[in-house]
Amino acid sequence: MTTATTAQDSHHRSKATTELQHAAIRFAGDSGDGMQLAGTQFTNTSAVFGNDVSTLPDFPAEIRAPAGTLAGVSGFQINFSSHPIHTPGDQVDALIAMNPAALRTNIKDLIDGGILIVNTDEFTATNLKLAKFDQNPLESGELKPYRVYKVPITKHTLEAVVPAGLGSKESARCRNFYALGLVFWLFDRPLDTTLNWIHSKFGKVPAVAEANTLALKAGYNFGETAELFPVRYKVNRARLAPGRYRNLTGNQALAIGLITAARKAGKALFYGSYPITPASDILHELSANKNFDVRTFQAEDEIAAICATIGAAYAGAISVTGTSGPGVALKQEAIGLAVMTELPLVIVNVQRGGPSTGLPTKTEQADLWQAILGRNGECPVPVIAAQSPADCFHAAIEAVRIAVRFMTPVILLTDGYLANGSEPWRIMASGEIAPIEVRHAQEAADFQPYRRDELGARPWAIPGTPGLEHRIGGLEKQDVTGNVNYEPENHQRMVNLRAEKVANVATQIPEQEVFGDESGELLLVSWGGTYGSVRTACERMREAGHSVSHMHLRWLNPMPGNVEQLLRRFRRVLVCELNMGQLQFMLQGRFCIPCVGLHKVQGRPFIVGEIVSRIEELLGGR
Amino acid sequence: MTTATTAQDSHHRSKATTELQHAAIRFAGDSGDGMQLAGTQFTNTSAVFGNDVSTLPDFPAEIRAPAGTLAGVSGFQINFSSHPIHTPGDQVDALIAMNPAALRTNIKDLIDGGILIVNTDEFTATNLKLAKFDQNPLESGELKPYRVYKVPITKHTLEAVVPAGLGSKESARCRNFYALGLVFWLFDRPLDTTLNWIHSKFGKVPAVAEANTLALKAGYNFGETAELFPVRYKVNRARLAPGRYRNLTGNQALAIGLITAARKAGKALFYGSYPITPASDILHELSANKNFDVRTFQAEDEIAAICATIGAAYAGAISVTGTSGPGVALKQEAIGLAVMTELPLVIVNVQRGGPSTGLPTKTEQADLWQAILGRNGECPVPVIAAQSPADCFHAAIEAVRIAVRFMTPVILLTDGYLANGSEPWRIMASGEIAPIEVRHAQEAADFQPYRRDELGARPWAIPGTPGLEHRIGGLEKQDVTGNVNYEPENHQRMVNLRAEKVANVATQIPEQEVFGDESGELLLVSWGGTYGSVRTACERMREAGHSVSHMHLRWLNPMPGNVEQLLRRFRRVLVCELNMGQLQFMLQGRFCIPCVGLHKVQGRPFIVGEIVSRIEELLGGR
Amino acid sequence: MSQVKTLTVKDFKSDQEVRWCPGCGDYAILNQMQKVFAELGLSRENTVFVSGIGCSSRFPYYMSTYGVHGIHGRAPAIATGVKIANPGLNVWVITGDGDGLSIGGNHLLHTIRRNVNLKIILFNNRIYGLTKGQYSPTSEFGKKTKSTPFGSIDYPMHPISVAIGAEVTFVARCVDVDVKYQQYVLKRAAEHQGTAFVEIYQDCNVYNHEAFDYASDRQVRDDHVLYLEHGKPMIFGKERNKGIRLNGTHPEVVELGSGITADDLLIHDERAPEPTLAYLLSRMRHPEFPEPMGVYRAIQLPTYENLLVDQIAAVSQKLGPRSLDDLFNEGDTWVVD
Amino acid sequence: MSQVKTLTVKDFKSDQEVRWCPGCGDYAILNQMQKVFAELGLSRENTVFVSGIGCSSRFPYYMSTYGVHGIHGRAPAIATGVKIANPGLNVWVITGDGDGLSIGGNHLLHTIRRNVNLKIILFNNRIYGLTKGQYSPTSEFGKKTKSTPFGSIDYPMHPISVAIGAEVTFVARCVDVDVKYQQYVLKRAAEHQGTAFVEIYQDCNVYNHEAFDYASDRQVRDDHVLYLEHGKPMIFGKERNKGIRLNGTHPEVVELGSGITADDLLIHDERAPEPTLAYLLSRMRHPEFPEPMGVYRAIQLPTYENLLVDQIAAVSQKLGPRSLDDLFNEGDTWVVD
Ligand SMILES: Cc1ncc(C[n+]2csc(CCOP(=O)(O)OP(=O)(O)O)c2C)c(N)n1
Ligand SMILES: Cc1ncc(C[n+]2csc(CCOP(=O)(O)OP(=O)(O)O)c2C)c(N)n1
Ligand code: SF4
Ligand code: SF4
Ligand SMILES: [Mg+2]
Ligand SMILES: [Mg+2]
Repeated sequence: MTTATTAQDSHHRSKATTELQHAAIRFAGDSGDGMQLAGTQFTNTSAVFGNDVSTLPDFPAEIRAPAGTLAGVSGFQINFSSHPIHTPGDQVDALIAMNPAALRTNIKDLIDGGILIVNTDEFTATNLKLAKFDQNPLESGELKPYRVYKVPITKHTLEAVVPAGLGSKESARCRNFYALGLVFWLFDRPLDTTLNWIHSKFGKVPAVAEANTLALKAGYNFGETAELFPVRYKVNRARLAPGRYRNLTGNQALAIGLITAARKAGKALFYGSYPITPASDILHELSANKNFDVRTFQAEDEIAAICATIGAAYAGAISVTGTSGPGVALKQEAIGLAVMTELPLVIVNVQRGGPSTGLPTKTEQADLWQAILGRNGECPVPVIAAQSPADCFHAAIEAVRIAVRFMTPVILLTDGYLANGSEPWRIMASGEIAPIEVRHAQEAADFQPYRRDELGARPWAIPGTPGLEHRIGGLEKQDVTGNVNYEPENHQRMVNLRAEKVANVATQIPEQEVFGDESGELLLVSWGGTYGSVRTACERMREAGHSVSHMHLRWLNPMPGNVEQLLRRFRRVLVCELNMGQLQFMLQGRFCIPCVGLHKVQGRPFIVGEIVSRIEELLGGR
Repeated sequence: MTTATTAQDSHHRSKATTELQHAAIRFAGDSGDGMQLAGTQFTNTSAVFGNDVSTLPDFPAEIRAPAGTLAGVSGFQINFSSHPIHTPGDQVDALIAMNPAALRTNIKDLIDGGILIVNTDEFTATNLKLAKFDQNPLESGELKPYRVYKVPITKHTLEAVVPAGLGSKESARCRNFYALGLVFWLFDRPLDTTLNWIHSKFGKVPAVAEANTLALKAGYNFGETAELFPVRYKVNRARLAPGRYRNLTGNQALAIGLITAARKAGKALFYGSYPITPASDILHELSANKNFDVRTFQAEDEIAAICATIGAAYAGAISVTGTSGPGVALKQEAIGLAVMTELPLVIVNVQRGGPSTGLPTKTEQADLWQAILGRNGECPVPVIAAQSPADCFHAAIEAVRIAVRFMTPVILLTDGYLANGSEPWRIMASGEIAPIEVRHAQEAADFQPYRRDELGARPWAIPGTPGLEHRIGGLEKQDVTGNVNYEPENHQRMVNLRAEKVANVATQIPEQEVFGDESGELLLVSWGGTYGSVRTACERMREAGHSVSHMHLRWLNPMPGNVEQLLRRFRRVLVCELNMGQLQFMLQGRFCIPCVGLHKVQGRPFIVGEIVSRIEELLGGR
Repeated sequence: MSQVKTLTVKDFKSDQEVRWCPGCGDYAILNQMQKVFAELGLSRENTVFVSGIGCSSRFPYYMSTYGVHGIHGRAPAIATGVKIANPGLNVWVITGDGDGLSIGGNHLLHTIRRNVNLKIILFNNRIYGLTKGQYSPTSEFGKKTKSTPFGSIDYPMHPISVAIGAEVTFVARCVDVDVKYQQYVLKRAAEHQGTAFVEIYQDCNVYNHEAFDYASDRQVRDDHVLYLEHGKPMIFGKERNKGIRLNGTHPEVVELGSGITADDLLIHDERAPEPTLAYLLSRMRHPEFPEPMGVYRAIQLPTYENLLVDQIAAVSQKLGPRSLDDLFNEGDTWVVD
Repeated sequence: MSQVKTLTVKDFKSDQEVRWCPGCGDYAILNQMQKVFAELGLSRENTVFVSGIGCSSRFPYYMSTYGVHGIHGRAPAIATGVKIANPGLNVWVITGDGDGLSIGGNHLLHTIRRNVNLKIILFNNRIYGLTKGQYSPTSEFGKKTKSTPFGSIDYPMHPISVAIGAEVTFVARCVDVDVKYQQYVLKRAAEHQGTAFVEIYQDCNVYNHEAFDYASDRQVRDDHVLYLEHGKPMIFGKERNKGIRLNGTHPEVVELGSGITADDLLIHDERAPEPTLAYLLSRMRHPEFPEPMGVYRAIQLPTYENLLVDQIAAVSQKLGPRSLDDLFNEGDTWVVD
C-alpha cells in the first residue's frame, strides 16, 4: 500500500475508501482451513476485476500436520495492482490469520501498520500452546505495530450458515468463505466470481453451496456493518494490454502449452510421468484433456516414464516427460540415450528445494548444473527456463519446437514458485501461434538415419514408413549411417557434431535483450522464476536514477550469441539466483568474466528488497 | 627404441644383442588368440626382470566378434624400460600380428623401421577378405617401411605340441605361447616367470600345461635357431626404488586399496555393485578376498547397490560402491541421500567412453562434471582421481580416509585405461600405511546426530549403541538435532554447512605441487589417468629447454588451497583432458583464469606426441 | 535382541510429533508396532526401521529405535545393506503401495528372493497419499483419481501374488483397524527368520477413504474375510457357515450344511513346501471370495545374511589367516635392490 | 500387419554382421524369429524390436525391421511408449535374464500387469554374458562365477513364476536348439493380443556352456521336459510313460501303467481363468520334475493400448469437439479493453 490517495466511492453507502496502486495480502491458516481456496478466489476475483495479480501459495510439507501446529500452516499471498507487477510482493499489507500458528509463522511478513485480521475463536489455550505462544499475543501487546481486527470468525460462520442445515463440522468448514467475504469487503471487490464458482462447484450439493454462500455474504456484510473498520481500500483496474484474460498457474500454463505444441505439430501428445511434488499437477491437467489426443502414461517410476517417452518419440509423437530434481537424477541415464539416438523430447523439471528429498514443497533453482552438466560423457542438451507462471505456456511451446527442429532432448526448467504461483495470461488466439513443422522422412532412396541437415539435425523417420527401417541405440554411432561404430576418429567426430548441433540452437532463438541501458555500471543477470523480483528491483533502482540494467536469460544452453558481448559492456555483473551461484559459475567458466552473486537457498523466492540491498551495497562499494 | 647402444651379451651364445633404454611392443590378434594373456605374461616377465613397465590393453567391444573380423581384434601394448616411464608408449617398436585384421588395425602404430612379426598361416583368402584387404599385404609391398618377419606360427605350434597329445583345436590355441616365446627370445627375457605361471594355472590339466610349455619353448628356440633375426635386443633393469614389486592393474590396485583401508579402519568392507564394464573386475577381485571380511553384494541394479552401501555405512561398515558413468547416473539420487544423511561411503567411477552406452570398453574422462556438478540441489561431494594403475591403491585409501573423517560420500574417479592398464607397484609393508581412525559415538548424554566437530563432520553413531537411537533421512535436517526441518534460515544454514564441510577437506590434503619451475611460460594441468602422458610431455619439453611445468590435480573437489595462486604464476595454462574441456571450464568458473585446452575424445589415452605438438604450437605462437 | 529391562509401549515412542492426517490408518499400525515391540521385549538399540518415501514412510521418525527415512522405493535395498553390515540387527522395512510396488517393485522382489532377514510391512492404501491422490499399482481398475479423471486403465497388481511369484518364505495380511489380529500378524513376522512380507490394508482418510470398508467394517467384514489357521479347514462368515473347497486347482465358496461339512474344505497349510496353495489364496479377492487374512506361508530357508556370514567363515577357514602383507605379496613379485 | 508381397527369411536379415560368439544360442533364436516373421507374413515397416543391454539385446540390429537398442533393463518401458504412440505397430521386446530380471525386473512386472500388447522374449542363459560371466538372477544357488568365486548365495528367481505373480495373460517357454518347437511358441506369442512373455533357455557358449543340456540334449531331454498341450493330460518321457498327477495343490510324477492311466493325470488348461495351474506348472523344476515347455497360459483381456485408445475416443465423444481456443478460454476469464 505504498502510494495511496483518498477518494470517496459513490456506489457504496458508507465508510471512506482509500485508493491504492497495489496491495499484497495473505491468507494464512491451518492446512484444514481452506486458505488455498480463499486465496485462489481472491485472485480470480481481482483478476476478473481487472487488476494485475501475482500469487504465491506456500504449502506445508506434504502430509497434513495435526491441526493447529506450526508445521500445518498453509498460506496464500496475492499481490494485486493497478499497474503491471512481476512479483507477489515482499511483505504484505494485510494478513488474515485463522489461528495462532498462522499468526506466528506469518506475522513477520506484515508491514508495520498493516492490517491483521485474526480469528479469535481459534486463540484457545491448546492452540496457543501448539503455536508455542506462552502468552496470548492478542493480549500481550506484541501486536501493537499492527492494526489488529479481532473477529470471531468461526462463531460468526456457524451462526450465518444455520439455514443451510449442515452439521457443525461441515458448517465450521465454511469459515474460509466468511474470511474471504470480509476481505472482499475490505478491498471493495465484487462477490459474483466467487458466487459463480460456488454454484458450479457445489451445485450438486445444494446445502454446501448455500452454506458457503451464506458465509461469504456474512463476512462481507460484517465489514459493511461492523464499526470495526474505519476505512476500506480500492485498487483500480490495471492498464493491461487489451484482450481476454485468465489466471494461470505455471503448471496449468505448461500443460496447455504442451497441448498447444502438439496440436500445432498436428501430432498426438505423449506425456510420461511419475507423480512428484511440485510437478504432479501437469500430469493431472493433461490427464483431464485426453480429448486433445493427449496420451498420459503414469509410469512405475521416473526411469520408465522417460524411457516410454523415448519410445513414443521414436514412434513419432510429441513426447514429454515431467518431474522434479530427484526424478531428473533418475532420468539422466536415459537422457543420455536420447542424446545418442537424437530423438526429440522435452524433459520438464519443476525444481524444488534440495539436495535429496530436501524441501519438496518449496522452491529453488539449484538444478541448473544438473540440467546442463549432470550426465556421463559429453552429453549436451539444450536447456530453457520459464520466467513466470504464464510464460510456462510459451516456454513449453518453444521447447517442443526446438526439440523437433533439432532432433534433440530439451530440458525445460521451471520451479515450485512458478508451478503453483499464478498470474493473468492474455488468452491468445490459437492462430497467433506459429505451426510447428514436423518433417518425417519418407524417401527410402539413399536414406541415412544420421545424415544431417544444415543445422545438424538428423531425419525423423518413424516406424510404419516402408523402406526406412533402421535401428538406433546408445552405443556410439557411425557418422551418417548410424551403425554401431567404435572407431576413435568417428567418436571424436560424433562428439563434435552433437555439440555443434546444440550450439546451433543459438541460431534459432532471439538475440539476448537487456532491460535498461545496453551498457553501464551494473548488469543484473537472472534466469527462470526470479525474473519478476529481479526486474522489479531493476525498475526501482532505475527509477532512483542508478545505472542498473537487467539481462534475463531464457535459454541457458546454448546461450544467445551476444551474451558475452553484453556482459562485457558493464562494469560489474551481479548474478541473482536461488542457489549458491550455479549460473555465475557457468558464465565465468564460459567467458572468464568475473561476476558477483546474490544467492539464496531458503525454499523461497527473492524478495525485491534483498536484491535492492545487494545492489545498493555494490553501487555504494564503488 | 629411441636411444640404443650396442653391446654383446655374454651368456647367450649367438647373435648380436642391441641394448635399448626402452621398447614398446604390441601383441595383436583375434579375440580368440589369447593376446591379453600373452601381453600380461610379457609384462610380468619384464617387471620381474626389473624393468619399469606400463601397459595398455585394448579390448574389442564386449561380445566376441566373429573370428578374423576387424571388430574382433584384441591388442595388448607393453612399454618396458631401464628408466622410469609413465606411459605405454605412443607408437610401438615391435608388433606381433596374429592375423590380417590385427595387422590392418594396428600397423599404423608401428614406427617406421619397426619389427613386424606376422603369423603367415592366418593370411588366408577368407581372413584377408574379412580384414578388407584386396591384396595380400605380405606380398603387395605395402609393408616395406617395416622389418617384416613372416612366421608360420600356427603350423609351428601344432608341430611343437604334438607330444602333449591334445586335439587340434586345443593345440592351435597354444599359438599365443609360441608367439610369446619368440618375442621373449627377441627381447632376451627369461622364461621362468611364464613357466611358473603355466604350472600353477594348468597344473591340474597336465596336457595343457605341457602343450603351452612346449609352444613357449618352441617359439623361443625358433628365435635362437632360425636365421630370421639378425639381432636381438636387451632392455636393462630400471633403477627403481629398492623393494619388492608386483605388477598391478588399476582395478586390482583399487580392490586391494579398499581392503587395506577397511583393515586399517578395523572394520568390515562392504562393496555393493552391479557389474559394468570396465568396473566389474573390482567386484571380482573383492569377491575372491572374502577372508578379509569383505562383504560383496551383487545388487539387482546400481541403485540397489548404492542404497545397500548407504545402509551398510549407517550400520558401520567401510562402504563402497563401484560402477562406470551410466551407473553413476543411476546412483545420483542416492548420492544426494548420502550427502543429506552425511554418511561415509566411496563411489568409484571407472570412466568409459560416453555419452549413453557409448564405447563401453574404451577410456575417457568425461564424467568430471557429472561427479562434481551432476546432482539436484546444492549437493557437494569430495572428488579424487587416481593417476596411474598402482595409484588406484593409494587413491582408494585416501578416499576412504576422507569419507570417514568428514562423514561424507566421496567420489573416486578412475578410467578404463587405468583399470586395465598395469604398472609395477612397490609392495608396501602394511605398517607403512597409517591407520584410519574411526570414532563411533558412544556417549548418550547430550548426543546430537548433527552436532559437528571442528572440521564440520557429524558423529558416526551406529545401530547397536544404546542411547544413541536416531533417525536420519533425505528431508532437510535441523542443524544440530538432525530432525526434519523446513525453516528457511535453517535450510540456508545447512546448505552452507555442507558446503563448508566439503571445503574443509582442503585442509586435510597435501598442498598442490608443481613439477618443474613454480612459475614460467606454460603450465600443463591434468587430472586422473592422463598423468603419465602429460608428465612425459613435460619432461620432454623441459629437456628441450622450454619453460613448461606440470600441475597434476589429484583432488578435484575441493582443490588444494594454493591452486589459484599457482595457476596465476604462469603466462599460459594448458589443460589436457580426455574430454571436451571439463576441468578447464571448472578452473575458469572458479578462478576466472583463461586457460587453453587440449581435448581428445577418441576412446584412447593421449599419446605424448599430441601433447608435445600442442605445447609447441602454443610456445611457437608466443 | 531382548534385553534385561523390558520396555513399555511408551519407550518405543520417539520425541517427534506424529504428523499424519487425523483419522489416517497409519496411526493404528504405529500403535500396534509399539505394542508388539514392547510385548516381545525387543530392544531399541538393536532395531533399525528403514523406509522409502510416502506418508507411511514417515513411520521410522516415530519409533524410538534407529531409523533411516530413505529415498523413494529403495528401502529394501538400504535395509539389505544394514543387515549385511550387521546381521545381528533387527531390521524392519516400512513401505507403501507406491513406494514398495511402483518405483520399488524390483528391490522388493529381489530382497524377497534372496530371503534377507527383513520384516517388510507394506501399507496398502491403494493410493499415493503423500503426493495427494494419484492412483497406485494396487488401485482398482477404473478408479478415478487425480491422474485418472476418467478412470484408471491399469490392471492392479496384488502384492501377495507378486511376493509369492518371487517365492517369499513368509507372507501375511491384516487390516489396520483390526488391531488384535494385526498384533498377531506382526508378531508372527517378527519371529520369522527370513524375509517376512506383510500387507496391511490401510485407510487413507483423505484420498481413498473407506477403500477397505468391506474388510474393516465390523458389520460386514466377517463375510468378506477368511482368517487363515494352520492345519484348520477354511471356514468363514459371521455365522461361520461358509467355507472354501478345492475344485481341481480352483477354490470355490460353499455353504456348510446340507451334505457339506468341514471335512470337505481346504485345510490351510502355511508350511507347505510348495507355494501353490498360498498363490491360490492370494487370488481369492473381494467380492467373489472372502479375502484371506493371516499367514499365507511360513517356511524355513537359510537367510541371505547367514549364508554370507557362513561363507566368509568357511572361506577364511579354508584360506587360513592371511594378513594384509600376504595380500600385498600375492602373485608374481620381484625384488629391486 | 500383413502386406501384399510376402517376405522371405532373408528379407528379415539386416545388413549388419551378426556378432555373437561362435556357438552362441542367440543365433538359433534369431533364425527362428526371421522364419516366423516370414511365415506369418509380418511386415518390416510396422515392426519394432526393442531391447536393453546384453548379448541378447544386440538382436534388433540383426532384424531388418525398425529397432531400438535401449539402455539396460528398460526395454519394456521404451516399448510401451512406442505402443502408446502408435498402437498399430507390432512391437517385440528382446531381453536377457540380467537385463529383464535384474535391473529391469520392475518394468517387466508393470508391463505385464498392464497387459501392454508386447511380445517379450527373455533369453535366459543364467549368466551375464556381455559383462563376461557374473551370475544372474536365474543362476543356480551355489554357482561359481566371476563374482561368486565361492558360490552364489542368492536363491534364483524363476521368470515364469514371477510373470504369473504379476498375472500375465500369455506365458510360454522353449529351448534355443529345439527350433521347430520354438517356432511354434514364437508364433503363438505373435498371435496373442496382450503381453506375451516367453522364456527361452539359451546356451551361453562361453560363460555358461551346457547349462540347459538336460533340456536340450536330444539324448535325455524327453525325460526332462513336459510339452504342454491344451486340453491334454500331462504325459512325458521318451517312452511317454510318465505323467503328472495332482495331489491336493501339489503335482507329483507318476508312472503310467499298473493302475494309473492318462485319466488320472492333470489336464492342461492354458485358458484357465485362474492362473493357479500355470503357477503350479512354473514350480515344476529339474531335476525333481520335468520342466514344462510350451504355453502355460493364454487368456484374453483388453490390452492397455486399446483401453487407452478407447478412453480417448470416449472422452472426446463425451466432451465433444473442442478446439485449442476452447481450451485457452476455459475457466474464469475476463476482458480488458
Ligand atoms: C524419486 C521420487 N519420485 C517421486 C517422488 C514423489 N513421491 C513421494 S511419495 C510417492 C508415492 C507415495 O505413495 P505410497 O507409497 O503408496 O505411500 P502413501 O503416501 O500412500 O503412504 C511419490 C510418488 C519422490 N519422493 N521421489
Ligand atoms: C546401467 C548399466 N548397468 C550395467 C551395465 C552392464 N551390463 C551390460 S549387459 C549386462 C548384463 C547382461 O546380462 P543378460 O541380460 O543376462 O544378457 P546376456 O549378455 O546374458 O545376453 C550388464 C550388467 C550397463 N550396460 N548399464
Ligand atoms: S494423505 Fe492419506 S495416507 Fe497420507 S497421512 Fe493423510 S490419510 Fe494418511
Ligand atoms: S558371451 Fe555367451 S551369450 Fe554372449 S554372445 Fe558369447 S556365447 Fe552368446
Ligand atoms: Mg499408498
Ligand atoms: Mg544372460
